[in-house]
Amino acid sequence: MTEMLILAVVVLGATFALALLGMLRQGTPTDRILIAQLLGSNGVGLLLLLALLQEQLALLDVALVLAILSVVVVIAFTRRGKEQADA
Amino acid sequence: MTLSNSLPALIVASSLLPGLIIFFLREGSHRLRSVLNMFGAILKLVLVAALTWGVFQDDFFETRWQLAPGLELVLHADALSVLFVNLSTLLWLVTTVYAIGYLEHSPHRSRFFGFFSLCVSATVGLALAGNMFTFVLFYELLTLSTYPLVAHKGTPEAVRGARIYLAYTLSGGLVLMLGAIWLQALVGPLEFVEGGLLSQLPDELHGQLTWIFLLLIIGLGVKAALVPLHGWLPQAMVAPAPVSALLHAVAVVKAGAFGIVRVVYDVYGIEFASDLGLLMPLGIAAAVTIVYGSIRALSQDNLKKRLAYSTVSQVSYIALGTAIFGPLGTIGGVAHLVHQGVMKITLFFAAGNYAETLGVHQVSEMNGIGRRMPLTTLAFTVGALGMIGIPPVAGFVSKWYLGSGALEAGVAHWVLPVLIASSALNAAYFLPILQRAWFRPAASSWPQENIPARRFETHASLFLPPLVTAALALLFGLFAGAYWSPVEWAGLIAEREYLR
Amino acid sequence: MPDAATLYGLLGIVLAGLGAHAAIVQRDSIRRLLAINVMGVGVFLVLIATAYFGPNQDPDPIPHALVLTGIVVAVAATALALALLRAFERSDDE
Amino acid sequence: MLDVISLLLIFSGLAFYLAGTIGVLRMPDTLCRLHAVTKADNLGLGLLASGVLLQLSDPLQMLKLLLIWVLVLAASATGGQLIARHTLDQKPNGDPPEDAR
Amino acid sequence: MKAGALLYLDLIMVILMLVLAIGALHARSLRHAVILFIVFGLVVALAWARLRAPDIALAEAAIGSGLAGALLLAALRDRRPGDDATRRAPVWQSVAVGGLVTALVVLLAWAFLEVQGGRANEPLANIVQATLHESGVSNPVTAVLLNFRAYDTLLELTVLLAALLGVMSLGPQRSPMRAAEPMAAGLIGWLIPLLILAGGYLLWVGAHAPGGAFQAGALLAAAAVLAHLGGRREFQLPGHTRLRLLAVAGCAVFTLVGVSTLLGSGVLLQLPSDWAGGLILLIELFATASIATALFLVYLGGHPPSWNSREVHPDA
Amino acid sequence: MNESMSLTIILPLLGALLAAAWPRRGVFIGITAVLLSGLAVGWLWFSLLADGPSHQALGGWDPGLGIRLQVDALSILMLSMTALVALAVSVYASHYFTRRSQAERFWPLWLLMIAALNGLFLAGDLFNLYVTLELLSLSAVALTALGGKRAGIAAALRYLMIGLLGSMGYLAGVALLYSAFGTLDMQQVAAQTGDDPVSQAALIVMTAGLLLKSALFPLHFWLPPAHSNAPAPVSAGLSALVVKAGFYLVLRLWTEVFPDTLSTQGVTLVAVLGGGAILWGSWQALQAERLKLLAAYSTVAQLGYLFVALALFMSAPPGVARELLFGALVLMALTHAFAKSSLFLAIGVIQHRAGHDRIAELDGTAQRLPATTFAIALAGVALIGLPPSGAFLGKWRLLYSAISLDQWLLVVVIGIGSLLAAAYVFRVLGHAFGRSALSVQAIHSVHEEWPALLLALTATLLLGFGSAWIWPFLEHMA
Repeated sequence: MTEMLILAVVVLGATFALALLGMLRQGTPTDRILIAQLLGSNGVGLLLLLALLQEQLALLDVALVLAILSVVVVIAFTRRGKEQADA
Repeated sequence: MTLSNSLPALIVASSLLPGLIIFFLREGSHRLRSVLNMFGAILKLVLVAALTWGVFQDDFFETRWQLAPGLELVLHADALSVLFVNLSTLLWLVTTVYAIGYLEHSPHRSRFFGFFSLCVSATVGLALAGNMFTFVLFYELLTLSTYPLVAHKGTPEAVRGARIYLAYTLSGGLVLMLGAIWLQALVGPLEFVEGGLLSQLPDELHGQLTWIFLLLIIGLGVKAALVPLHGWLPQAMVAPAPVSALLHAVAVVKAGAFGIVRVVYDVYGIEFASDLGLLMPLGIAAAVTIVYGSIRALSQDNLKKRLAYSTVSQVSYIALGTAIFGPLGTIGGVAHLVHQGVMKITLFFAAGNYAETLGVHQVSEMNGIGRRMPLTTLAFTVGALGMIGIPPVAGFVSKWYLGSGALEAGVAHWVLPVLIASSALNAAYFLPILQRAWFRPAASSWPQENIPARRFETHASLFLPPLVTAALALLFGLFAGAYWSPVEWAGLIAEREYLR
Repeated sequence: MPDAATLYGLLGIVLAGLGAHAAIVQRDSIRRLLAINVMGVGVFLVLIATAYFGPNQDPDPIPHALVLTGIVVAVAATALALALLRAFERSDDE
Repeated sequence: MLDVISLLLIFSGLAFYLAGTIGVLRMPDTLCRLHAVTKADNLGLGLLASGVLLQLSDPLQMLKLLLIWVLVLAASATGGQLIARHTLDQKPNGDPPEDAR
Repeated sequence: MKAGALLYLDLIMVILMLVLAIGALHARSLRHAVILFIVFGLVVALAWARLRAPDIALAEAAIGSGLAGALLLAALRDRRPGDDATRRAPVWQSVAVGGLVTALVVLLAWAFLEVQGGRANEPLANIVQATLHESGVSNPVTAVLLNFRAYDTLLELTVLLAALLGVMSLGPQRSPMRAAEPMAAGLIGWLIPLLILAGGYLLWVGAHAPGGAFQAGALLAAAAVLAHLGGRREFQLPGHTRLRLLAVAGCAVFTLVGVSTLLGSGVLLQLPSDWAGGLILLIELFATASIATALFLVYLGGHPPSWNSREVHPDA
Repeated sequence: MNESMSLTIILPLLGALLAAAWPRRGVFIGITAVLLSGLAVGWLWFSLLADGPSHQALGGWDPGLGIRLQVDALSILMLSMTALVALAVSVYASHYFTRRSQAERFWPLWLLMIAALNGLFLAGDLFNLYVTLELLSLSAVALTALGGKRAGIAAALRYLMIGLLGSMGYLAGVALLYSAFGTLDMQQVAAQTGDDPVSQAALIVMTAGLLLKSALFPLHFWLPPAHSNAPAPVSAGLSALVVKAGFYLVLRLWTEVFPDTLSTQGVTLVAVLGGGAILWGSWQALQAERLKLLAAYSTVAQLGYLFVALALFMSAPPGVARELLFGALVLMALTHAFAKSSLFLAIGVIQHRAGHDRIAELDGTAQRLPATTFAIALAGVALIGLPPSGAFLGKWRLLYSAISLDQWLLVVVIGIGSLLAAAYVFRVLGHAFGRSALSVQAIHSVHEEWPALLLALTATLLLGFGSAWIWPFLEHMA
């Protein structure tokens, strides 16, 4: 079980890295925010797995907060564009 | 708190406190300021008289105040300091009277008299300093308190002159301080002791001691206006006349000369200094300065400048006397400390009177001035004759002792020519002035006649001080043998220095 | 084979170095601020790495508390810096 | 047994994550990429979370897990919508030149 | 074996952080750099989780990455288009500084490796464990923060207050946002109560599990930021006295607790162990309010109209 | 007994909170809080004299787990310096700010700064020092920007960045120390440091960070703009007190935490940098066209003296001379605090009355503002190191040590520095004697002038003639 979980964590970590690679490659800022969001949900997944692996249920709270706040950042970013477009 | 441990401090405070109060007086409270000034000056005179009497009786006076471990403020009365304190106290009293009259209507008098009092406090502190640290402290304070006096007029020339003065004296102070600190690093806190203490040091330190001596003499030489460190003195002539008088006769220049005497006699000890071979270079520097100053004085048309170069020359007699190994030379040098003071202050008072009363600044404008201002010119004449060394004025006495000292020490072959040359040069630049003043016809009008001649040639507070100091110069010459005369005091000092 | 604490600790030191270098080299204020924050993360990593004793062992709570304090302080400073930057850019208009 | 189901769920979740990520890397334009991301978020995390859920015993924690999933679901849907709108808004002007590499 | 396999994850994270850090520090475009920095914060939060530091992971997610990210993005918005953000030191300087920093890094790394040989800090962790029952809380991090090293935390709140006062003195806030379009408004509408709920939960749970005033305050501040971003018309800050009281309340209650212990026992912040739990909760409660206020006001980038007392002389 | 230690921190903190909550009463709250914390320092004096150096574990937890405050001779002197300077500056500030909005912003931040300073001088915990340092620099930065001018804000921004960089360096060292020694308590750390790589690395980064914060040449570049663009009372606080905090910490770390770690090369480097600071700072001060810039560069130079003294102290062999140098170093730091705060306040008066602080246009100021000019003169005397200031005694000892240790180059540097200092001080005073009377407004209230004068008198007369007790005090209360 533990070994498989570790494998899962490593795979998810690799996915994360891959997504990030995409982010570094992509041109537009919108794409970057998009991938940032993907990374966020990726991170949430990682936290869940780590919570199991390290037997730290507190990491679920972290996942919760991360989930909420990644939305806040997305909104902050898009609102910026809105303001600029209006101005 | 007895008199024996408080009197030196009281003497310093007697001018310091009135000075500090004067700063805060309104410009208009002329009377109160004058009263405070005179009160301080007279009080100081009384205290100094008590001190002198005590020292004469071999009483012990010393104030100690620790500023930091190893750095003690020591005010100590010995024969040499009493001599200098007397000189400065006496001449301060006279100068105060003079300055009150001189500055009657000029602005910023509170500032002026405040710093004036501080300046005298610093000088007296310097005179009473019992160790090198205290000496340096008051040496720097003297610089600080004289700067505003030099800059007092506030004209661009005054500010510039003050800046040059400051540049020289602060650098000198720094060098002196370095020397003093180095010395302290070698031997610890060093008190002034008659005969000095350094001779007991091991031989391997002698090299360092020579360097320290050089530093100390350079530091002191700036104020004493030893060539080539004299550059500030002619520049500082922009100061008001009472300041010049004080600077040249009592405070600054004398402080340097006095310091040289202190260092040679009471730090190194004259014999040790002689052993180290330090006296000869000092003597040569003094001799060069004597001749150089006189030569420069010859070509000055500005009266005050001529007097300034004369000071350069005359003060070095003190250094010269110090550099001559032997009691007679010592007596000559030390006595000249006083003699030059009373004579030079007379000359500056007179010059100030000419400028203040008639607007006369140049020698070439002095034709016939003796008839317009006979009393002032009389005083001037006494001072000038004294400078040349004509008996019975005091200057003759000091020169006599210097000459005899040189003979005694076996250095007559170069000292005597210097003395003779200097006297000749003195005559060459003073006698023409006297001749103009007494024997040439006056010009039709004076450059700027400020004070019209009524009963007297000018205000009493202007012409009385030079008369008093001229009288002193005569008295010191005539009664050189009296027990109260500077020469006798100098003898007392010499006796102690050569006791061992 | 290095353990996690060493790895993250060394990473922290390298990050601190990178941040310090950029903080000195960059001239733009926001970039400097980013650099200083990266430097802070590096230092915090060193602290947390030393508190780590293994995946199933309780760590030392003291560095955790310190880093928590450090994070708040860093945010406060960042906020002040950004406000200063804003005021600076606005003052241009006056 | 529970462990096996749990691991199965987790790894299928991972597969979606991977697919979403590769999608982002390969898709030609922003809107398509957005689509891929939303897939990964919704399904990947959903499966993974349910896998994790099976390992928990405390109902409160389970609730929390559910909340996380719902949150990510809703947020990414809405956020994705915002981004899409934002992208369309910006299209006429093209991308700001400063971001061109 | 187990730890060895996890090392792959660690390696991935390390590389990610390095890449992201370098990207955030040297990306050509400033906005690019800021976004990379936010992602960097995310990875850092994961690293904290990986290193068994959930308190810090929470704080990093909420403050370090979340709020700092929002702040930076807002700052980017203030930027004028013409500002040149790519100016940097000449190459020789960069190389010289690089050399110096490298030397320092090598030195530090050497020292750090030296330390890893034999670490001495376990005893203190043990002391914390042994003393935990006297602290009034069961989460060791909270015990350290609010009891063992409460003085640090008091000062930390004060630092936040100082920053707040500084920001407030620099001018008025940014102009408020326009109302959000329905889509965003809907999202914001249900996120805000969730954030408040989560904040309350973290505050409560802090006594025995990771969480506490800072994380809770950050979430509340995030709620307010969201409301602001949504341009909510009904969103009104309290008047100046109340707002100021709110901002200083955390510090003030903390200080007052300190003063009363000082008067009682002669020792600052010596919490009686019977009361410690309650006092810590009290302090955290007010601290949360102040932190939330401070973080939000700071996000506004200047003082809101309700901050100032009525001026006699108008501000220049 | 030990309450007074906490009170010196808590009272200004409470004052700051009150002033933040009720800005309208700022002046009253501010002056009262400064006064009360000064009284707390006075109380601390009594307990120190009665019980000797002591420390207190805050929260009742043993140091290591908890945080320790400690008081000894050095810290009480620094606290007293802070209390006195803060009081004078506060009185001045209550008249300085003409716009109420500015005044309202000043007081809470000012009190926070004082709380931070007091906390810093009492701290016995390495991490707590980090927090206090940050509190200090954030409040100082906010105060710097208070004027609202573009230059002031730019300077504040730079100041903040530098401060953050410096404290990060410091924190890196703390992290390393904790990882190695498992404690943050200064005494416990001190018991374990040696010449091992950990101690050395920690010492280097911490010192580097603190040198940056205390603006040692060539890391001083941020100081002149910050100190010269802040409002006058703030400049006074920054130059007199805040830069001392960094110096104080370096002193503490070197002498107490890392006594066996410091290498000769490190000491030499700091001595060289200090020498550079003296020359460069003085030279720049001489070139400055504005009074405040002059004063700011003079601070750079004066910090150089302090660091040179520290380096000499570290390299002196144990013995009486070393102890004497330590006292001198403290005395120089104290003198500079009083002199520089006086100078900045006096400049503030001039700036208010003349409308500018350009040196070339100062003619006639002396006539209009005699007390202020006198304050500048006295402060200048202390900056040059002339009698009767405390700096004269300090410099004497400093030169004594330099000569005893055969550091002739330093002797020359100090000498040149003194002359340059004299040059820049008298450049100003020379103008003060100038004739042309400008339209200098008369003083409205004497309160504006006397704080500067009192501070200057403290720097000169009080510290010059009344500081002999410092040496035995430092020795017995260490």
